[in-house]
Amino acid sequence: GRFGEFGGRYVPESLVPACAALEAAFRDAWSDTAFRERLAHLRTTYAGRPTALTAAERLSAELGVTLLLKREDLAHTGSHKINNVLGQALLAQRMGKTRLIAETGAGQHGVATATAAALFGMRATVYMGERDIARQRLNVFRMELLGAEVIPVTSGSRTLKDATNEAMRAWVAAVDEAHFCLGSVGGPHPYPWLVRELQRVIGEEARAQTPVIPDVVVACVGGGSNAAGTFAGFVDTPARLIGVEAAGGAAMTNGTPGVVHGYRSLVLQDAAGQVLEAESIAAGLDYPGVGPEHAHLGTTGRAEYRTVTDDEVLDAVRRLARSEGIICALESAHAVAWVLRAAGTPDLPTGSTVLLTLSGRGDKDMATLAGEVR
Amino acid sequence: GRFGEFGGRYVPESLVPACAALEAAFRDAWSDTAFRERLAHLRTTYAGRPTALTAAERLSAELGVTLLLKREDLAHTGSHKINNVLGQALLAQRMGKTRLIAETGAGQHGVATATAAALFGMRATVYMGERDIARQRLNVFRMELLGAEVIPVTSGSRTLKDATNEAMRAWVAAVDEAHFCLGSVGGPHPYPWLVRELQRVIGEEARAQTPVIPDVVVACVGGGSNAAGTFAGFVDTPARLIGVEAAGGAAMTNGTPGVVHGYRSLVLQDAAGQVLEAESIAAGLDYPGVGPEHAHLGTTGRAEYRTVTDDEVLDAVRRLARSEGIICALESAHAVAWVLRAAGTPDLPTGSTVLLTLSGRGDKDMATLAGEVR
Amino acid sequence: MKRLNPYLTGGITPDWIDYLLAFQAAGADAVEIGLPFSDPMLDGATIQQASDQALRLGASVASILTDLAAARSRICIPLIAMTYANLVFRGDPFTTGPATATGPEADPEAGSGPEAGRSLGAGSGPEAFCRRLAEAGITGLIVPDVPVDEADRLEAAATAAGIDLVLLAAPVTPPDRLAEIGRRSRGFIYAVSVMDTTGERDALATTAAPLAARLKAVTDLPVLLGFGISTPAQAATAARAGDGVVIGAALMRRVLDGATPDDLRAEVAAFRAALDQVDQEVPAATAHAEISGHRR
Amino acid sequence: MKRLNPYLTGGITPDWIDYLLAFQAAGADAVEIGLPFSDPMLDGATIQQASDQALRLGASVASILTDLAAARSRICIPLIAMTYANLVFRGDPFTTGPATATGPEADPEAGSGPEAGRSLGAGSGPEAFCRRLAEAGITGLIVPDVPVDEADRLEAAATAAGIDLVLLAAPVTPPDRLAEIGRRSRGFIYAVSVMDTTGERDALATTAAPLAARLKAVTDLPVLLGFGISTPAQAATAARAGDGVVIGAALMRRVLDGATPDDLRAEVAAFRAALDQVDQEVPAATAHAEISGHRR
Repeated sequence: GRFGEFGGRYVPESLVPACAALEAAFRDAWSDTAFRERLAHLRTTYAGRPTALTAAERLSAELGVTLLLKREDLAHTGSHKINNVLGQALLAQRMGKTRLIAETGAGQHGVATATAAALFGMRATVYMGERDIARQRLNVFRMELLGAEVIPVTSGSRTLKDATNEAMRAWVAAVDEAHFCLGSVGGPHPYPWLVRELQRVIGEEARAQTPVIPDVVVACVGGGSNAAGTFAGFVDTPARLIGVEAAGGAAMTNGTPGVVHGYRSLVLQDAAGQVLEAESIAAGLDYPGVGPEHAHLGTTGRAEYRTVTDDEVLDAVRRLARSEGIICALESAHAVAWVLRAAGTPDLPTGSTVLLTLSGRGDKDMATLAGEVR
Repeated sequence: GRFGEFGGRYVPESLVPACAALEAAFRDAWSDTAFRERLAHLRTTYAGRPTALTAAERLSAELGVTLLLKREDLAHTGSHKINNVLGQALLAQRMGKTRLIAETGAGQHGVATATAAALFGMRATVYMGERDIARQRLNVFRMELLGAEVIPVTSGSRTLKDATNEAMRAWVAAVDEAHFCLGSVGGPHPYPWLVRELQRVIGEEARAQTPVIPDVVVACVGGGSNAAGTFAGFVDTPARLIGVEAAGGAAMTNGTPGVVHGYRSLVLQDAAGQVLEAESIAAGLDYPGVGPEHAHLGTTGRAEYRTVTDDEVLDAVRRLARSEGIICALESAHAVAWVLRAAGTPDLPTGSTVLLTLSGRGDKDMATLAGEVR
Repeated sequence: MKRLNPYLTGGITPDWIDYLLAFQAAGADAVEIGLPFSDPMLDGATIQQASDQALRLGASVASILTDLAAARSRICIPLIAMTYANLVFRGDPFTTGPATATGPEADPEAGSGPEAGRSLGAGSGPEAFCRRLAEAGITGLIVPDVPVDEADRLEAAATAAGIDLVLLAAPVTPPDRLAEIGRRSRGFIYAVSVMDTTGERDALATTAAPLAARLKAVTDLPVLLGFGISTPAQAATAARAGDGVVIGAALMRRVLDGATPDDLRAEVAAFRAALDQVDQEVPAATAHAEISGHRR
Repeated sequence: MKRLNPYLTGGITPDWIDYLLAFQAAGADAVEIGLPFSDPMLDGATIQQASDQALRLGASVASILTDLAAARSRICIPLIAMTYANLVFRGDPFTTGPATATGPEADPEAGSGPEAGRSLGAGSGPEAFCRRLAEAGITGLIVPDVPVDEADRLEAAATAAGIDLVLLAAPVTPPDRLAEIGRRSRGFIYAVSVMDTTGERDALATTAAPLAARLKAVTDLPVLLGFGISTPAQAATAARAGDGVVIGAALMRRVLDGATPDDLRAEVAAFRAALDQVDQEVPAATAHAEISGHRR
């Protein structure tokens, strides 16, 4: 829960016991072989793990680097989010909870939560900003088809930030029966640790799949869960770790220390301490905070963070599609965009081997892309 | 190419040499270890194979049968179609072709073809009926993003039947540089055999993944490629093989012998021999013919064919989503619908073990479902 | 003499027989009668549209043969049917499997019992089809999606009925196959002059003359060029390479656009004149003798 | 005597100080001043709306403290600030990592050099925050998202500045933790009477009285109940269980609806009357002595 000076548990007293119970339950479960085997079984037989590692041969040749893609887009529901929710739903079931509450931005975490709830026969309530609902209708319908209740959030920026506030408020009122199934590596302790542990399967699989330790490991960062999971597999290697943020939502690059959603980290805020609205074409990255572990990795220098613009992201989606036949999510395309820009520069010298986590597939973004790309 | 009295190569003389060359090339490639290894490598590192086998535990408990799902929905591009196109694109490359021509119904084969073309740096032209374009806009945009040219077909029923005619016409005019990347187990010899061989990976994986030989093996049938690939893994076992057709497009059930699209099989046609338009909520099953091997398996009694209605299919999509957290394609839901109806009846007695191939995911169908389910 | 075979979609208009008579009056050597099929794989947009229009107007093999039989006394040139395999093999007996009905519609072509769907019995299959053509006065048959490899049974049925089964050859057809086509075709050989579907083109395909020359080298049958021959000038060029031409889309487009039988007579006459002009260029010694049975 | 602490969002209207004076006139024992935050995790729709309105009108910690300082001579009851951790810890020095600017906006609260973003230096962090509160005449502080585990530094800063850091307890708070809260809270204990956010309710939560009783058993500090106390009758019920009430959403809803300071004075007076009524029910012996510093 604490990563250097970041993290913590800045929640109302009403939630403290639930956070403490969750922490205890996860500690217990995580050291229980039966729990881990059950999770591993679900990952293999249900979620489609291990996901493939794809050598992007044509793009590599064009760029002069060896680009390896960790294919979370192939996981069930279309993104890495399923790794986290399967673990949390198993944990919730173990804790006797009958309901999952979640926030969602792009809708991928909401779909994953609705999926896990259906699988375990639990009720799911997903908070989603009105603005995100409008741009991610496909995912809203998927959630509803899976039996989840999607609650539009009309406050504030009407995106992930306010959906998270609403989900936490809802949790306060339902803490007995509901587990708050948080989607990223933010939130109060134990979430940043718990979610990182559940996502480390990305990095661990990738490390086992790569013949050599890559020179650079890169992933997009909104809250930062796919990056945290990826980095976890390589933090003890000499690989450079690069997180790529949306220029309009770059807490690592433009944030200052602050406390939101229960944790202390770097936060986009104005001079008076009011949290700013992020602005990115990728709904999943429209978030003014960032997981506290990233703040720690960034301030200690172990990981580096870069930003790319919406235009670079759109170009990256198209280029990856045309070169490799893979349509990735707008979120994931941030990592691709950085590789496209940096390859051949001192930031990513020719000849480097790059492991890139493709966090999700782009089906959900077709409506957005249809308006933007051509 | 010949399955009992079905199959053959009923094509214009202009296409005979191309079909013959394709047959020779595939015979050669299929016995070439290097080719098969390259394909296996692509399947593993690119397409996400082997796909998972998921025990549908909640639905099994409700139905009183053991239902195992072969998860082609987890394959790259979202359906089993990728198995076929990766093989055909490799073959086309081996034959020195620089272009792929394809027909598509629901768009899944078109997306798969566009994907393989991007991966191999080939040009792709996809023919798609105007009516299918309207109901599968997501896939149209995916194809275009992948760099394929999507050509609307305005003749006849404006669905898969006429798209196939147009693709074959286009092939006549471009036979030197283009490979006709046919999507199902129809078409002139060698296609029904070639596509079945490329899809048999479904059945072979499933057989290796199931602890015992299932009592029943079931898959949806339009042209019938996912069923053919699945059946191929079990045809030499005592398992009953069940193909499920759309009530409005049931060539096995309501067809008479005929010749369309280069092959002889059972065909929906009127008394005067004019081919009828199929009518199903699933664009991928809106096809009046069926692969000749199915006609053979059906007339010899080795496989049985059933039909389900659009309403049963919509219910099946919802029920699978809510019970197992899996949103399958409308096509695949035909197989699920039959299991829902038959479980506990003499057709599928309580206690049976059923292997069901879930041929694709339902993201492409959300617009259709949003209008129909709730 | 260079042959002119104009093509006419049977039933394209209610008075379609008048177009046939106009073609005859304009000097056609024979007329190809298209029996419209819902899925004409080798036809471009114009012939597809012509077929669709005929089907919408209720045309069927039966109705077209009935119309032809009725007009028989006025027709003195050979007629050649052109259609697709499904109509030729329709009702081909099917020996195994469950019986299924196609529905109770009363159609002169279908048996009406419950067994009608899977097997139409003695009145069905290529044998019956060829017999019916012959009864309607048709002497030739072209089925573009029955290549020589699939032709055995149809060939026997046609021979038995006294119908010439005309085979097609394409620019890509290899030599051994071309020889076989030359050997097995009857009446003439249809040289598909371009690697494309039927339809008008700006210029005669460069593949036309070489294909004709290759065919002339392996057979003594007349070689008629078709596909994409759109103008009298193109027809003349094609005819120099072979023994005549088939004109299809260029004529059907005019019919679809509303041209009258008289208009079409003028059109066909222009093609006739162009071919006659070619005849005058050619020394009499190289012209082929007329094939018996094809002009009566 | 039962305490009445009405809540007022600082800056909710340009004349917000008039509401504060009205609350005082109506007999409030103290007023909680909400320092509006963009992401008020524990607030329901009404207080969120009040905060958003204040922020839209340009309210900030600085502007609110300035307003209070200007009105100081007219205020004779204790003021307690209520806000969220981000505003309390804002500009908390940050020792490692790259420097980043938050932009050149001239804001009275921010340093203006390029180093302003990551560290606001001596004028920032909880120490400076508490000092500034004290300078504006505020004597208490409630920060709902700083539970006791995260409170060490803030506690020290508050003590140093002479500010009472009021801790909150919830129905789910376990006994050992309740005891710690009782021990470490200053001024009073804020009993969160319901497992929910702030906001009006039809009835006092059933969790309110048991929590108050548990708190009374572990501390001698006054126990004030808040959250969902919407009517004078509910306030009276709550006050019977504890030592007083905090009234927030019920008042702010009226302000948002356009009620005047006079209207609010009447509203608060009704709560005062209800509490006074309860006082008369209670034997004098059980009433707590007034806590020094909370009424001046």
